[in-house]
Amino acid sequence: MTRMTIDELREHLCAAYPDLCPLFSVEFGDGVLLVDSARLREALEDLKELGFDRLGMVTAVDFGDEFELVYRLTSRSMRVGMFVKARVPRSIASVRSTVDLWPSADWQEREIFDLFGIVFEAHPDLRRILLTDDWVGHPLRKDYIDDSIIRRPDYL
Amino acid sequence: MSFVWGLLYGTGAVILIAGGAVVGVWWERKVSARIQLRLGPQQLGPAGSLQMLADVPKLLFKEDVVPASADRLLFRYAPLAVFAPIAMSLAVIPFWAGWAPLDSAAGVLFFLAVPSISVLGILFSAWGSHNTLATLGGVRAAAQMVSYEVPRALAVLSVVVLGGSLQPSELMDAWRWWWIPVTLLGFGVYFIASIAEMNRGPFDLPEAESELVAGYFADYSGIRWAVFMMAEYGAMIASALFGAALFFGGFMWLPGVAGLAVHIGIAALIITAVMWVKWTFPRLRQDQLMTFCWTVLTPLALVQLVLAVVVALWL
Amino acid sequence: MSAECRTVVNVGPSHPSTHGVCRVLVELDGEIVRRAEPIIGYLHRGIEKMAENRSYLQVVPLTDRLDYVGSMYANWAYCRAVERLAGIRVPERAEYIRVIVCELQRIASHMMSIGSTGADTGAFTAFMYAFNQREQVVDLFEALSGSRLTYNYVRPGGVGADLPEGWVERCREFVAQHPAAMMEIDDLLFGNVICRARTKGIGVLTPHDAIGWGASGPVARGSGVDWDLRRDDPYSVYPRLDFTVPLGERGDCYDRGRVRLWECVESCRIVTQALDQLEPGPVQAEGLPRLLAPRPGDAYDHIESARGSLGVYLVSDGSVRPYRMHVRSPAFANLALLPMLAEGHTLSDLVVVLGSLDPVFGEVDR
Amino acid sequence: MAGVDEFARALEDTPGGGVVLTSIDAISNWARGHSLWIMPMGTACCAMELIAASFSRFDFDRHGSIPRPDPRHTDVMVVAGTITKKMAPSVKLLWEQMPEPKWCVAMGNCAVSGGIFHHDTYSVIRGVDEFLPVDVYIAGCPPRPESLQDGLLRLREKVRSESISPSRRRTVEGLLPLPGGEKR
Amino acid sequence: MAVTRDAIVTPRSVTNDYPGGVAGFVQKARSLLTGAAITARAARRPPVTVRYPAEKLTVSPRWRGALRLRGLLGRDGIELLTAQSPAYNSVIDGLRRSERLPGCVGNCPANVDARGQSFLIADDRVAEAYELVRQRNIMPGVLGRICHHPCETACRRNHYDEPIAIRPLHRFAYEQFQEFRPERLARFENTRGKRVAIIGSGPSGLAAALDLMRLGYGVSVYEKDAAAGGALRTGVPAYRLPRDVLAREVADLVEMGMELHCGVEVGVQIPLAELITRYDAVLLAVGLQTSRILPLPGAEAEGVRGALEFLRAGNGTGEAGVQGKRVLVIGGGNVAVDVARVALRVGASEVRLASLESSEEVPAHPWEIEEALDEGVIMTCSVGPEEVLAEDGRVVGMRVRECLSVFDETGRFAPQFGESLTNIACDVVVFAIGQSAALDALASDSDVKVTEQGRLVVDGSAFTTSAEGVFACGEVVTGPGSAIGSIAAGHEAAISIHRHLESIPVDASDRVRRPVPTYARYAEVDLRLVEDLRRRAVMPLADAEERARDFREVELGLSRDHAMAEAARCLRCESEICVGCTFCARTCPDLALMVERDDTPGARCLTRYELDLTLCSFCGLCAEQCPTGALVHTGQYELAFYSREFMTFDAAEMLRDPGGTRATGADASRHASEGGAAE
Repeated sequence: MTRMTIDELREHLCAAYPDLCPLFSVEFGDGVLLVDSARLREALEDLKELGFDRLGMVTAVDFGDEFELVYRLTSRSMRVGMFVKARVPRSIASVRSTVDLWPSADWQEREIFDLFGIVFEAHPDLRRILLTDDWVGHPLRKDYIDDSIIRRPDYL
Repeated sequence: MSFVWGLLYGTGAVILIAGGAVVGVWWERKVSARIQLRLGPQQLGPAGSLQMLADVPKLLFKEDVVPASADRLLFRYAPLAVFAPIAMSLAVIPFWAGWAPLDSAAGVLFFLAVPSISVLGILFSAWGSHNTLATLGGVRAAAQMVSYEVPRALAVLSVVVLGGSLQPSELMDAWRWWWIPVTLLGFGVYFIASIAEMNRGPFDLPEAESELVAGYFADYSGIRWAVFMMAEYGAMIASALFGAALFFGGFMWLPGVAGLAVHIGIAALIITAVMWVKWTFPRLRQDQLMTFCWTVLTPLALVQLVLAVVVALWL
Repeated sequence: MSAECRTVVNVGPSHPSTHGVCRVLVELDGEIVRRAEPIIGYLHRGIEKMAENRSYLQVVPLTDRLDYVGSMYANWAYCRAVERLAGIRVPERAEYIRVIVCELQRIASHMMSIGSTGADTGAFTAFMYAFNQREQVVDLFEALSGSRLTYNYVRPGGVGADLPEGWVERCREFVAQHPAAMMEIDDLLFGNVICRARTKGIGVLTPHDAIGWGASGPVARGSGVDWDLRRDDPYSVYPRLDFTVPLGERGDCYDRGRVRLWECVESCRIVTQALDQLEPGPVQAEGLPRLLAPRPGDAYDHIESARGSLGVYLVSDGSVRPYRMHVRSPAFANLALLPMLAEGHTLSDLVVVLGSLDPVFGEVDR
Repeated sequence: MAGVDEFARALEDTPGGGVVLTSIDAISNWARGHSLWIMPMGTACCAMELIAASFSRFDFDRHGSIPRPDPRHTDVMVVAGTITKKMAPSVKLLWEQMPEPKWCVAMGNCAVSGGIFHHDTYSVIRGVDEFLPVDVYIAGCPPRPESLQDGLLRLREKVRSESISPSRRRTVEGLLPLPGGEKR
Repeated sequence: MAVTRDAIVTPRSVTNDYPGGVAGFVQKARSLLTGAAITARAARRPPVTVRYPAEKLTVSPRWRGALRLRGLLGRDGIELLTAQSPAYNSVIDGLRRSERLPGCVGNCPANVDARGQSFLIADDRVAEAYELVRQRNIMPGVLGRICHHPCETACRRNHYDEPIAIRPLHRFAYEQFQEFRPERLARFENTRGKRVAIIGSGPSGLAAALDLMRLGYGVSVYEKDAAAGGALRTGVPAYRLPRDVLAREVADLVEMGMELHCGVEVGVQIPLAELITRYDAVLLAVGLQTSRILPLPGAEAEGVRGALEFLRAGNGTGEAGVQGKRVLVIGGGNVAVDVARVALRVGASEVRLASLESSEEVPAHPWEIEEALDEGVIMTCSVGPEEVLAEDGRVVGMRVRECLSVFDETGRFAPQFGESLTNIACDVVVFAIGQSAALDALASDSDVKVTEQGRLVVDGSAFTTSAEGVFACGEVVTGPGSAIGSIAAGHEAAISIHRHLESIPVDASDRVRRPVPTYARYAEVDLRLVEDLRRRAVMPLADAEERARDFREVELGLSRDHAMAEAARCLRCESEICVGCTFCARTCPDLALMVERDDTPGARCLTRYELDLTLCSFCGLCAEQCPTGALVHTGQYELAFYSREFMTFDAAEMLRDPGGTRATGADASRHASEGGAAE
């Protein structure tokens, strides 16, 4: 199958799941589906159904009060990739795991748990992965403080 | 008297093995270097030939580490237990017409049996180190050495059948040049089995660098480790000398000292071939190693034996 | 045998065959691996955190240290994300140079991987031969960028410097002799009966698992997953170049290794074509500010690195530093397969399987 | 090292033993200097150059240095690469497994001071000398293989000041002769 | 291995198995032999090993080894470009060839050494700076006010924050020079005994005059107006260039030996032919005198005027007859802006600029437009004049047509007009759309040929006209341009005259027009991040409301402190002397560099330059962006040290050429001082 354009993807998505359609936007040439964290799981299931068979990347961004979870999905059959984004509040940073949909989420979710402290419910083995088990804090949070960090001064 | 002889002989064997190991290690480093498009040791002496003169004293002055959790007795004496049988096996190698240091009537048997005792030493060291990887290495070594005894013995047996004697000197007297084509297959088996016996690549599983780091001698340092290395090279030298004598006639080609030189020359060629093989081929896996021994090597040795028997009878 | 009787062996974190600092906790039943759990993070240097306090240009040297066997890839992936974010158009010559260096980098990186297949199985000489080829590429890169390993060559908006004089000829010389050298290594290693015995049927990865676990690059292609970003999500000038994507059938270590080997041959073809099509011109986008400050937003871009699809996700808040950088590392995804692949094989096979996944821990741990 | 130390002490106590000790020192230092076997503690980028240093092109073996993966058989630990907080205990353990006398070479700026990872990061140890006694520091990111070889040749100079007797060891600083003065 | 390249074709599937049975066994056995053969063959090949350290690999010239400084502020001086006129070009060419030409110098038509000026001013040697600049820019006081400063466009500092205020520094130098003036003006004698007549005292004529005087010729300048200055006097408004400044600069030239004949119109009072016979050479530097007026319907109505005439009237008398009237200026160039601003000053009630180009494309300098807008000029962009609306022969307005685009894709002038028409009400229309020369009277009695379009026939590179011994330069040759461009042309013409008079043959390279170097286009710098002390000195301006009423000077000049600080900002590009600009330290991702400097005038020096080798990641970004080229990588890679303390290189260490590859750290020097005692 030839490479699908963003517009074709939008049409395809809208035809299959009309409720997801208004959430779809295009940013820097990539399709983005911005969903509510409550509906995240549902949307991901739908997209898997649609043919997005690879979960290339899961990561999170710290936006102060909220964390944004970013899922990068790729479809081999449609030859197209897209993002799914959802924001979770910092106070209850928890979201349903996607390991059962795509096993590749396993380590990546562990990494997010490790570095951001976002809890993935129903993850089979949610432990720290990169840091030592006794590490305190989640370094990629913007408010992470560690005495051992020597800040590089602002010097441009 | 025999005690004095034994002492003399023992000293001689140690010196021979030590010297052989020194030369052997240098030679191996050179051979591997050339195969790998390198230069190898270069700084000390011509072509780096004195490199070992630096390595050995260094190991000598190295701290002798005994791990806290080790079985001290086994750990300390295991290198000797590995080394001694190898040194002993040198005794029966015929260097001169009608002469071997220990020209026993069961000399060939002695040569086949005694080095195998070093398996015990290896097991001692593996167990004594109290280290999982070392233990794995030791167990591998035991299995491997015991198994490869069989084809090796069978291969040697074909020469014994032809010569009709187990005494090395007599065997050498009986040796004729046409044995070479007859026992060529046997030599192949002997060669491969000997490599396995001395735990060298591609059969170096007990000390597999990429798997077990250093295997059974992983915890040895300094001179004790050097003894292990000497044992390895000693086994190589012994096997090569013995093989050169039995399968290629050794000193039989030329009279006197020249014969001895030929003998050593053939052995050196064999040793070089051993090194060549090591630096060319990948390592086998344990199960493949055993399968190879029992399904390929042993039948081949048996074929050789049958061939030798047929030839011997036909004569 | 019950779990209590199993031996637990700790392979690593400094072990000759872990290709860096990986620790594999292995539960052995005799020599059979019942469970292998990679413990990573021994090289977690916090590059993603560091990038948040460096300007966009200053991040480039950091990306060098991600995949240190193939620095050019991380450079490029990062630069592509920056370019996407800041809307920079890269001059054509720069794109060609990027393709050339990245294909050479693929050769260099695969040489490391193929060589270590040899080292893992005990054929050290093959490693040396492969490394000799790698050294030649490294020499080319040194002439180009002035560094042997951390090139800092691909920059946002182009490349660091134009090709030096005589470089194209040297490069042609290299790619002319490389395939034959590869065939020699093929004979020495993958043609060898022992090596075949050690790699065939070991660590079989099914296509289904490969996709589900997000495997990419030679690991996925070894399983017959026909997916190569250079062809399937074409970027840069790859659509103008003709190349084959070699595939495996069984998904075992042998196929993975040999896919790499043939990819090197294909890389030579690509480099030759790219050199033919190379035309003079600028190598840096014009009028690039010293401090990039892209508009707020996020961008992701990926390239096919030697290990698979290497993506960089950048978030900008409009300042001169990235707000967040995340590296989608193929080695990380591939390494996650290890427990599945190693199970049921012997300890000796474990190192071969690990080697065939070709992890680079700078990239895995970031 | 206990046995050797006792031997050395005994020699020192013996009249005339000092001369013997001096000559033994000369031999052992010469031997040690020319047989620096490497414990390749390669963690990151520098490990690649460490590998390259012992491979065909640069061939460490020419200097009598060979890499051995087993700490017990080695004399020099070459710390090549970033040491993270998670990794440091392992490095320390391996260092402790090495038999005396042993030396440590910090190869590359990560091992020297954290280098590029000195600032802003939470997980990197800023220099391996925080927990190991480093003898030779090699700057570079990564250093060339020759650079490492040069570092080991510098170390060889340093080893000359060793003694098997603890009382005779001296610390050397600032001894960095130029290559022209050396015999090869 | 005897494999040809064609034989190697990538299979679609890489999997291959041994055949079963005996064939497989044979193949297996053969594979072992093949392997052994490969290693055996390898053993016969020569090793690839480098016998380090006895032999060393040649590292690539780009090798990013340890860093080194070539020169240091306070220790090394920079090269001032001080050659005399004919030699000056070769100095510049030499620098250009070695890629060491600073952007400011290269981009200046006259190659004024702005770098040297900044160096001298920051060093409190202002008079020297003035004289350095005057070599090429004959009237720094004048150009320091009116120049369009291409130098600042090419200033490397654009890359980091804002360019150096080179033009204000010219002016500052001039103002400071006034103190030294009497004792520093030397008279040039006519040593060669040859005389040159120069017709026109505009910038090009005066530039040629000064150069020729320096070369030892006697120079007479003929000016048809009452005072010298040419377009500088008649065209440039007094609020930009006070007349006394111009007069003093001209007076300086007269004091240096220039003969000035004002009020003499050649061609009317003296025939050109007479000059040709009286002088050894004649230079026509008459400039452009008439404005172009579009032949639109109604263009002959009263109230339609040309820009030059308007400016001449406005500048000369302060009265242009537009008191209380609405003025519409057609054109978007600098002349149009000048007209508009003059019109305001002479009392126009409303001034409107109508340009063809859109507001982004207007050719006038943005700062000029900004000042004009401040003063109350109204801008109407993207309109093309269609028709002058007149009632009773008097202008009442202008009909303009919407202009869609001015340039086509290739950048040629090809305006595209839309449909919509607008009427702009006005009383006076001033066309500022171009100028042309008026040569008829001048050339009528000589051999100098003039084309039918009224242009001189001139050799563009040698500045010779069709008559022997008659040269031409300035805008009459090049067309409308800048003052500094005219000065550059004057210098070139002087060289040409000198050649002619001394019969120096012209070789081919001299005939080739000097290529205009291209400098990097700088993107807008994000000034949010720039500290105040790195910012460009702001030129104080007179209050917009106040200044718009009369011809007071708008720019008030830099104070001494500001000027010193500004000059100290100069990066001294390509001088290979580190000036402590700290950009290496700022670019370094690892903070391995520490740079501090002292800016005391007269004692500027670098107080600290440290390279912490332990932090350096050898990424090369610092040397790459070093503006001076002082910071360079060495091939040195053997950087082994016994102690971390020695790994920080101070300035002295950085200055030492390591020579070879062996690291000479602090250790080595210490070792040397101990005389190898440790051995």
